[in-house]
Amino acid sequence: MSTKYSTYVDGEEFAIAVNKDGSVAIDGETVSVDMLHIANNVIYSMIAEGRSSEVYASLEDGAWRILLDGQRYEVIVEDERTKQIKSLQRAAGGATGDTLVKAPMPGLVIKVLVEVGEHIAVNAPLLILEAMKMENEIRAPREGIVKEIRVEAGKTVELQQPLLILGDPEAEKQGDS
Amino acid sequence: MSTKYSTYVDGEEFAIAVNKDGSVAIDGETVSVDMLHIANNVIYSMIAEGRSSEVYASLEDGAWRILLDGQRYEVIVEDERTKQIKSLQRAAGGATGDTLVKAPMPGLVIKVLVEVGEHIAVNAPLLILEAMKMENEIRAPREGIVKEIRVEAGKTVELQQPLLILGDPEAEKQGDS
Amino acid sequence: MKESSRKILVANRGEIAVRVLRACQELGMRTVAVYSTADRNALHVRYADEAYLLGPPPSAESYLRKDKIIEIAKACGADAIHPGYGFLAENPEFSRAVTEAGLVFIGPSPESMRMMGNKVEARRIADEAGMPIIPGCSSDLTNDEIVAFAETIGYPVMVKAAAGGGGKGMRVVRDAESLPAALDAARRESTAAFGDPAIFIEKLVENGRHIEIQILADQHGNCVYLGERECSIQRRHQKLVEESPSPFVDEAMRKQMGEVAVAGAKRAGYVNAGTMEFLVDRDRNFYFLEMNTRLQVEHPVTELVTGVDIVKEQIRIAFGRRLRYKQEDIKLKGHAIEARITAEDPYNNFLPSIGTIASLTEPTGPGVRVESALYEGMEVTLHYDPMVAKLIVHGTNRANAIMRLRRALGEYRILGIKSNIPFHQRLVENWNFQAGNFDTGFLAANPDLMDDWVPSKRRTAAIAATILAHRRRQQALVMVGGVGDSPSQWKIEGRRRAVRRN
Amino acid sequence: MKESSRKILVANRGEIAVRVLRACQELGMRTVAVYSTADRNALHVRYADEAYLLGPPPSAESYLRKDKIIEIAKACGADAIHPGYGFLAENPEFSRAVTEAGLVFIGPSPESMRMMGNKVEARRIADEAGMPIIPGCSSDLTNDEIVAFAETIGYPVMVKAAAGGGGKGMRVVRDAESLPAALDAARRESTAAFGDPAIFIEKLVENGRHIEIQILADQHGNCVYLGERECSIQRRHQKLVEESPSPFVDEAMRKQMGEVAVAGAKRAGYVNAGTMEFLVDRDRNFYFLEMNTRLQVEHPVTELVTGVDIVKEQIRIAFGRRLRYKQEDIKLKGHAIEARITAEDPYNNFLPSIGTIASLTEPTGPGVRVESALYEGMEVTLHYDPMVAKLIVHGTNRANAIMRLRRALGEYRILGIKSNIPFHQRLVENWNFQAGNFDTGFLAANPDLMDDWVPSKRRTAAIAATILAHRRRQQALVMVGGVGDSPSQWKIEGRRRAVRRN
Repeated sequence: MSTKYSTYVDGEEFAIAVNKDGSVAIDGETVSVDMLHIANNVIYSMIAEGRSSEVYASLEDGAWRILLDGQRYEVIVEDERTKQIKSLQRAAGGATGDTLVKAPMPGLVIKVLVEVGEHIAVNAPLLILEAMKMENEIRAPREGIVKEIRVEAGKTVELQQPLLILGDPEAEKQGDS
Repeated sequence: MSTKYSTYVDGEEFAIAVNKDGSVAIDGETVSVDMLHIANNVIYSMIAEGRSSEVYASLEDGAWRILLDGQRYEVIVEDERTKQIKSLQRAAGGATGDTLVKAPMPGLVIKVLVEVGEHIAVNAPLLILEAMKMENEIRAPREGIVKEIRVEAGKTVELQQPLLILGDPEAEKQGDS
Repeated sequence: MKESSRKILVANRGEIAVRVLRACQELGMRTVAVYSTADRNALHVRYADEAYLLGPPPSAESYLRKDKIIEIAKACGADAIHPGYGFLAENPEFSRAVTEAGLVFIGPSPESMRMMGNKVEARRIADEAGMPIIPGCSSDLTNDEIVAFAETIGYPVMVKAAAGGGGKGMRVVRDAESLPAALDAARRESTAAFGDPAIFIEKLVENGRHIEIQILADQHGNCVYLGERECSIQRRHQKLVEESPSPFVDEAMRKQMGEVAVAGAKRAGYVNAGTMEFLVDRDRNFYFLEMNTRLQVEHPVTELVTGVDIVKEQIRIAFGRRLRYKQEDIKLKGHAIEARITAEDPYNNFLPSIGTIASLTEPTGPGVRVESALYEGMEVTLHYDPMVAKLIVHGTNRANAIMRLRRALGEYRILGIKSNIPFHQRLVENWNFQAGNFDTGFLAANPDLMDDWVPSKRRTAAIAATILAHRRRQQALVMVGGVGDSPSQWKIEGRRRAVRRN
Repeated sequence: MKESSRKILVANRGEIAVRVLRACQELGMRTVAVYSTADRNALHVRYADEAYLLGPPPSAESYLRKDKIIEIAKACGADAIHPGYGFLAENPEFSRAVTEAGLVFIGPSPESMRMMGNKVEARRIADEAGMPIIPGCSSDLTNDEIVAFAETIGYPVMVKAAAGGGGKGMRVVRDAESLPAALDAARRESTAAFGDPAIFIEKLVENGRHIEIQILADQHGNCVYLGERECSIQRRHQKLVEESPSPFVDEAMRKQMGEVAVAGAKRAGYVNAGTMEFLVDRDRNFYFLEMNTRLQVEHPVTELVTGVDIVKEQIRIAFGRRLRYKQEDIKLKGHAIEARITAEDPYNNFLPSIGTIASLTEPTGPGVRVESALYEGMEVTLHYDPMVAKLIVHGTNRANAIMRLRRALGEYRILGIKSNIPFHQRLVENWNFQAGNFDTGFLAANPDLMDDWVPSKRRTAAIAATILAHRRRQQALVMVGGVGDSPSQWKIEGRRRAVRRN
């Protein structure tokens, strides 16, 4: 018996089964894995088929932050049941396609560069936030439609304060149709 | 109001009062002290009358181990009540003058160099312990009379296993008289 | 007075304060730190022999409090003040006030600082000293006058703040339409950063390299140059990587640049450590840009190739000692590269990242030097500059240094904040960087260096995370409740959807 | 074959395994670690690209398993094996077996290793090559024969193990009465350490200095010396501090020693990195002691003053490349000192200390290099050598290097075990050490360096501990129960009583 997971690394999906003997099957290939905790709650050493990796791992907001050789990866691990529930929910519709853009740092909103209803591309500038005496552009994490803007120029914002909401362009189209 | 302590640093005694306002009186002199915890349960920063010190502190076996500029200090802090009880107990007699010498590492006892009843000086070699393929002399932490030997040549010992007991030479004399 | 009985106050914070404190300690001198309440636990406070509170976190109420710093220095019996870089390092009034208080200021005189610190006046002196300069205007023009001047030199132009450095206020403008807005923004930034709205414009030298010459001058008229630093890897006019020697400079050019730098310093009556910045075009013509009248962030690369401890020399010079080096003693050995480590997210437009350092492992071993303000448990806040550390490597040649930098970056582990280490890791793999083919437009021309990329270890990350998730699931009786109970369900959804579309 | 596609297996552990892995990584080579179960979490395992288990903790079942190491190397496709120092580094059968398995051994040939590895035979070769040697006997004598030989050379004599090094088995004997017991003890130690009871004696040169010459020789007949290392600061014949250059050696003596070292290496047909150890008497006469046919613990001091990366050169040489340096390229710049950091209690007769590393802060900044196997959470056990790290500093001259070492030692924080850092701190304050006045008898003549001392910060320690105890008392409702409930009441009593008597 094994437990099956769908694992998303920065978006890319892997089908992984963890076997009773501790080995792992990834996309069909079985890999022996020896994973030990080292220190500090976050540092692990993993040896998989002889390949040695120092892994820094922490679970934040439902996603695993993995640091390997100084590179950061965001990993979401879903088991079968969670996956099924989500897929059912998605079939039933719902605002799951919305993305809330939050302030990555406290600062002063200098200018808002978009309007509600605007269709913007990924990486498009959304607003300018001044912090550390520098003007920083906040960009779109994904393509989408600006559904709501919650701040205005001249206002200060706190860390993680919601700035605006990006809606799914396809969902919008469906809603319009 | 202040709380009074007798503090022994590697033997040397300091009379210290901690005042309500957080300042400290040491041997009569008042010192303003700002002490903050930094990290890791053991790291502190202390600024006393402008003098800044990074302090690593942990409480082990009733003694504070303090690391300052890489130097280690053993500090025993006694409050008034504890001190009184101990002094009463000492007046009533008791084996408080005995020192238990324990194995500082696991190893093999190669040779015992002293006999029961022997009066030995501080730093006198007590026995030879082999560990890490080297022969190590275990020396007397203080002057004293060998009261009891708990190991013999050829035996292996565990870390912290009692090796022998050193008695107080003066106490012995009193006992004899 | 015996040097070892001297006491030095360091009027700064962060890695540079620690750097200067170490130099003082190695000279046997006693040390004094000053700090804002945000820095009570900072390394420089714990490192110094004495530490005194300046005030609340904002710089204007702490590290820029000239009066309070001098008052503390006098009260604790300090002999001298080292200003580090930034804050009061290029403030002539501070230099003067320190001296008038009977203390030694470890830096240039207020006169030469004022002269060379103002970019416009410095251009005039450089011109007089025979250095080539780029056409530009003075800093007392109105916006309309600047727009008119721009027509006479032609576009593109560079907008600059007359005071200060660090890229603040700088902007490239390519047409007349954009100029007025850029001038406004630059004045805003310059006012916020330096309390001075004065700006000016210069003709933009495109695809130039930023190369600078380190000089040391004593009070007895001796002045040497310590070779050059290549600082062209910049983002928004902020240096990210510096090296020495420059892969673009040969022995003859080094000598030529070094000699005009020394000539300029002498003309300004300059004493102590300083840097002449040049813009070098593709044909190896070099133009004076500005002088930094202080220690530079990137001074360690020069130290590693010359063997000269610039901070110790600064202190010796300030106490009236003669330079220990003649020009012929200065030989560059090997190659050094510095990577500035900032609390910024390279995958998200270099936005500053804040948080508590949960775990820290700094690289070490052969040829690696770390200058850092980081420690486990440290709070990285928005009060000060996001540069939290510097990684500097030294190798027998440039290729060895790059491979060593690559190795050291792979060892660096900072948990709790996002850092720009992944950016540096991509940079060292870039063939043009490896070949030395770059100028100040390099990052703008290679935006992929700052994008998300597909690193090679996704599969490893997937296995590691899955095993940890599996263990957590085994431990917990009930794992996930209903959907939507996680605070970042939206984010997770967004990420997964982003994939599906690919 | 392109160097960057090569794969190297490092048959070692601890700081030296990490050192070698870093060199491979900087050469762009892939890396393989091997480990015992005690080292599953060790830095070298986590640092390498691949890692394979050798066996249980005892060296004989893990790091000395020649067969298993070669089997792993072949199975994973490694091209070469680097043995580090210790373990199999000076084992001619291993060198031979590696070569016979079709792999490259990064070290000398089995023939020259055997020749120079046996101290008695090495003395013969040195003698033939014209090097001065100390009178001594061969290693095939019985105890009685050795006693008789001792009469012919006179006391004091030095007892030595024919195999191996590191001070194991070495003893000074001052009279005929003590000799038999010393011979027995030396044979016991040598058997335990090297599996070989063969010992011999030499006339003791008293108050000698231990000075050694680093050489590098390629497969094409080129051989250079990289200056000397001063290694006289020893305790029980184990080096504690090494430096380069030696304060005792001038240019002429360096050249003379270097040239005989190269002559000896050439006579032995020696290839790769090696060290000729000499004993130098007060009149600057030097005598060949032995050759180490491997990388030395103290190689970094030579790297810092010459700029040569000895480990990278070892690898290049093993793959048949020519030496990149001619003798005239080798120039000593500045001064370097290494302090070996061991898990030993200097206040308690240097007894090994074990435990878990609770907190670790390594020194950094200008001129500081740390080679370390330590990490937070590490278990320091008795299975292997107590040397856990090395602190190496580089300064413009010896005085600067000492001040820098002093600064770096003050920054070093290891919690969870006792280390010999306080010993080093006392040493750098010692005037005779500072003046360069010492020989191998220095520590024996200055036992105060290893005693408890009265450091200057007792008062600070008292205040800190009292405040912490006070806070703990405030937090707890009931603090101390009756007397005697603390496990170490005896120790506490003993300590307090010790005071009262003063």
